[in-house]
Amino acid sequence: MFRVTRDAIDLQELVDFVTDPEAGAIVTFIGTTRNNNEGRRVIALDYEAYPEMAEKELTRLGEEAKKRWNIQRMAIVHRIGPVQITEPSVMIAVSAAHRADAFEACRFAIEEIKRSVPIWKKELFEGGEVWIGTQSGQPLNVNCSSSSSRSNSSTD
Amino acid sequence: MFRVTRDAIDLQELVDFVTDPEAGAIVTFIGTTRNNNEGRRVIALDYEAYPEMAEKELTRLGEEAKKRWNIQRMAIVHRIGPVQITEPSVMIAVSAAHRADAFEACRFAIEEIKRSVPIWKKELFEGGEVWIGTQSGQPLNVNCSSSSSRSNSSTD
Amino acid sequence: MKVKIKFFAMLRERAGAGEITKEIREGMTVGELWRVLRRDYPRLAPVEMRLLYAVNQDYVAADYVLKEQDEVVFVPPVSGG
Amino acid sequence: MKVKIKFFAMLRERAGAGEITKEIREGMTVGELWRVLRRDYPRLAPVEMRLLYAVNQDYVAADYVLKEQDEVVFVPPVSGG
Repeated sequence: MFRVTRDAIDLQELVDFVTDPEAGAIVTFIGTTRNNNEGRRVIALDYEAYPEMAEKELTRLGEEAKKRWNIQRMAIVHRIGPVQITEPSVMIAVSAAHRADAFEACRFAIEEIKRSVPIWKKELFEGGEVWIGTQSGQPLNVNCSSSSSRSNSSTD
Repeated sequence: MFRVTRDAIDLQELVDFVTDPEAGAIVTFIGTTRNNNEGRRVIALDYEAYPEMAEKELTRLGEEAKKRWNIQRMAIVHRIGPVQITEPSVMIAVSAAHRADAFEACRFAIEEIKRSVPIWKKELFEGGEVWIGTQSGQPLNVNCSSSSSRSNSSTD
Repeated sequence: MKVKIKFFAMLRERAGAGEITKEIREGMTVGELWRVLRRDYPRLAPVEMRLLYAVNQDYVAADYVLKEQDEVVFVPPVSGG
Repeated sequence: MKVKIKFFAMLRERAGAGEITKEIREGMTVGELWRVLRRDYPRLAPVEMRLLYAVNQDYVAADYVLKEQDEVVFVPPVSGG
């Protein structure tokens, strides 16, 4: 299950999907909107995706994880559109016979999402808004005098 | 929330408990009963606890995790009694501003549970039953000719 | 020949469009197309961040030679998660 | 003086009891109590695994000197999770 959606994400649906009689461990990661980032008071995040390619990249990283670790199943759902403080923007669930594989594959998945999946977030903060960019690059002023493209993030 | 219970564990309850406006990441671990262990076909696990001390030890390890990592909240619920294949025996949820802390503290929690919390599982397998012991020790024959105290486990 | 270009995130806002169709010459690479677009859309010109190129939903190198009906996306630094 | 002893898991099955009260002499350590119990309950005698000692829900060393009404548990290798 590798999906981009405008709806709220249902954790239990992902966990049910990866539940497997051969698995002794399930690890999940949930990214939630944090109320602060680099000293700014965050109001919300607004996610945008290139959805067809994002789902393709999620599927690809899932296949890569299956090659690298002995895992049973993986599910990733990323939400797009506005995501309020404490709400989940992304959920990952991984099942494996043994816990080390589940932890490592789950960590790999979130790092890969942040590295290569075509999804972007705009941070709406008190006083402006800014597109967040995790790849290195020059600042890009957008829509407000104090905004720029930043490499930090108010989810993690 | 550090609890030992005879009831099925509700993942969403743990996640809601650790949800925090200062958190950008939630990592959860779910231990589930696996259908095999060391070549035996597992039918179910049956957990027993010294409940007062188990909850005290869970609370202690939660406090230790808060000292070692920058985390917001932690919840651990361990089920006792029979746990069928694919059912969860333990759930851990950890929230943190940043994902590395949430992953590491969650991993620490499950390792500590397996190391020091007074909970024991008996494996019911095709042909017998065996108490599982993760500390090293001499085999202990219990209740069936082929059983012994083993250091492996059919959850992970 | 024609290619389809989609803009996302900061590039969408700068271009003022989410999707355009563009007539290009045979043999043009995706890197060359980006330089052409920066002339067409002056507000893209100051964009100095490191872009990646995607054609038909796969990352490609700057020297990828475009084909009729390709779907081209210039990928700004991603920030999902 | 009296102490309360609880047995769990394989020790509970071997002792055939979950909880007992035992009269002990003043100054007895928890390690000595275990040796006494192995005489009282012959089925505990073959237990050679590494036990930990807990008194009043905290781990203690073998030389812990027992007090009136202590709750004593001999902790077999744990296997939660």
